Amino acid sequence: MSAFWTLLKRDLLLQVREGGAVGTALGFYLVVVTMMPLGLGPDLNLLSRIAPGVLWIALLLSALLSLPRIFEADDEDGSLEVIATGDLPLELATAAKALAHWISTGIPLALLAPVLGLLLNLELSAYPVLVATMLAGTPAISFLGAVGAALTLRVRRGGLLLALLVLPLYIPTLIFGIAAISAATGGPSGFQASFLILSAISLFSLVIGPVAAAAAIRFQTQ
Amino acid sequence: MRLAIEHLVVDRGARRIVDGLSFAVVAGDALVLVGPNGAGKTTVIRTVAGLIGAAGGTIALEGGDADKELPAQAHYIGHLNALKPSLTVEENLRFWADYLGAGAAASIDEALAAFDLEPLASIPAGYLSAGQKRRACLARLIATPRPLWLLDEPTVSLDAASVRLLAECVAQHLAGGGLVLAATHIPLGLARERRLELSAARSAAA
Amino acid sequence: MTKAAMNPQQSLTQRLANPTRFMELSGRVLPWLAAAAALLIAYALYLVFFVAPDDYQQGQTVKIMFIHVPAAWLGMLGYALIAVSSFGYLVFRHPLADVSAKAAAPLGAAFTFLALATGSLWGKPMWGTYWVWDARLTSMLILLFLYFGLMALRSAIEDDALAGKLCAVLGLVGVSILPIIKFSVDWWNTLHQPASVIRLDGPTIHPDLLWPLLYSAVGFSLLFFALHTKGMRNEILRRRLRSLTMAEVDRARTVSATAAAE
Amino acid sequence: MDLGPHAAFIWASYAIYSVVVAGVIGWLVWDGARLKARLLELEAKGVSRRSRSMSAKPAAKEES
Repeated sequence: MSAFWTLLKRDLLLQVREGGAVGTALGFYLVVVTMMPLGLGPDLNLLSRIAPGVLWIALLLSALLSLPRIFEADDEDGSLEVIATGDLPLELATAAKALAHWISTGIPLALLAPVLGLLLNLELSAYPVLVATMLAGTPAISFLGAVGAALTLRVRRGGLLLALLVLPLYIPTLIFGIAAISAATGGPSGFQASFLILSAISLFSLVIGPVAAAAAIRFQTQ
Repeated sequence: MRLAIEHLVVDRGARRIVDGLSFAVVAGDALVLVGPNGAGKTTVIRTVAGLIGAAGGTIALEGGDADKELPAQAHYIGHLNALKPSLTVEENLRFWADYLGAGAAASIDEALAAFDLEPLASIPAGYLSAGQKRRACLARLIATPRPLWLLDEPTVSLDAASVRLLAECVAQHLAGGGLVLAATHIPLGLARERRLELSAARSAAA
Repeated sequence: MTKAAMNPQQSLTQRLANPTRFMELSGRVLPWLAAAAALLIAYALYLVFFVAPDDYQQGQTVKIMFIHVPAAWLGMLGYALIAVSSFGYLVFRHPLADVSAKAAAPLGAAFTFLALATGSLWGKPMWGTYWVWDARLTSMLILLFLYFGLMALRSAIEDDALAGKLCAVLGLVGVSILPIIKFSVDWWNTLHQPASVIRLDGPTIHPDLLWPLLYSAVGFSLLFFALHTKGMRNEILRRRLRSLTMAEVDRARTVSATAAAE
Repeated sequence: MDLGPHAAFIWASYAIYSVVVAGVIGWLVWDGARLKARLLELEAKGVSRRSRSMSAKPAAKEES
């Protein structure tokens, strides 16, 4: 298991050293959310009603931008092949890299969400719920995204294809993520049920994501 | 310890690259695969490293650690250096030692010394020249002890002095009972070195 | 229900292990399959337009149901077929399974599209709008996206063997998430829409409407299998053609090498 | 035949259906004929399946 933490630590260190990727995702998140009032008009009632949806959809798009980087750099410089000759099963190696993506991108995006909520006049009472649901939901984005990143690893200009493959898989996360926040602001559903289902979806992708990503990588290094 | 390869068959897409290849490498022995481009040298090495699935035949490391897969007992040096430009030479080396060694005592200093990398230890790998990068990549061999070395064109972009450093390391590895399977155009100048000729005709005719 | 229908197909594929045998047998079966499909569909259409009564609630528009429901069923069957084929390809490494998965994708996508198109045309007179975010329609739309993803991935990768394996991975990931997507869309739908949505095919269906629907469903299913068989045959021919072309290239190279040696 | 006030929708449904199904059938038949013709062309040139299996076995796709 120490190899798992070694790989996780290295990926996080690389994120810190190389920077850029996280900053770009955060900047993109900010810009997309800003575009919404400009497109829909500054009606604060309307904005506060659609805020959960806008925040989640913009978060998905921002995370999508950073997905190719999960495996791309390691594939280009040959690291991925050496990683494959380690004691650590490739399934755990892909899990470590997806986890690094969640820590370096998912968490910052989730923490930025309440700040952007201010721009959309989201009710103050919803803020803790907003952060909690996003923290519970974003692992699914990283781990399912890792599958898409692995599948399009060797596809030239695979970014658009990656979006096409991965966005439909994000629909359950989107639906329950928004439902959980709406519940907290007096929406029609119970918060607890949505939140638990959201967590279950994340756990499910935690299992299926690394396995499928490892299979896809194995096929491509051959 | 003995690396035994029997009747190895490897397909790449619709083509059969290796057809019924058998050879063995014993402890203290180096086997150098030679042959023209496309003869399958890289394919053989990558197959032994577990990066390519064989269509037939067996690959076994007799007398190795029974608990570990063969690739986990081998160092694979491919065409790419597997270095992160933003990490220093030492950080790169330490990562691979920790990742590949998984608990084994890593000898980073020794590895840096073996390839004359001490002056470069704290410099990010991105600043290095091609030859220096190759040396930093090869230092992985020393940092984590593994019995089988799989070297695919290890001397690429190395100058004569660096090739001698590599030859010394290989000689020392062999003296310690290690095994080396290499593909190279440049002779490593080893005392005990067997050569196996892979020809394009051989795999096509078979 | 889907699974039960799949099993005969799978065992059939296993028995036809050899592509050459598959070509022989499918060549013999295909004309009969196509003829049976044509007859059944023709008979179903006759029943629909000249025999079946109007629905007391939906009037003549119920005639759309007879093609809409089979299309929706075949759209889902197509993905089930891809899932089973993907599993067969990854686990048993059977090349025909990949051929089957590849041939099923455009067919499934076509029928899913037809289900959406006819559903939309049925919805206009019924709901007063071409599109409602009904749970069924939404799920079918997402299914169509999954088909698009599979086809786009396959066409983006040049190496056919690799494309097959990666599509199999995507197919299995898709089928494992599909129930969750379905569940979440249903849940979302009940959350946002009151229960007053008209159910298209409730249990209240008149028996005189049921028989034409059954003929139509069986007829179009046979058509689907005929098209799938034809698609598989084409794919086998395509692969044969490619290996022959490669053999020609190889031979040309050997000839020139011998000439150079002499 | 009187299809009531919504005849246009019924006809449109059946029309789209016919076009798509006919399109799929047509494409499959055309594709099959094209492939068969090219295979025959190659075989006429003397490239047989045996000559191929000597130099390269086609990834177990054809015969396994």
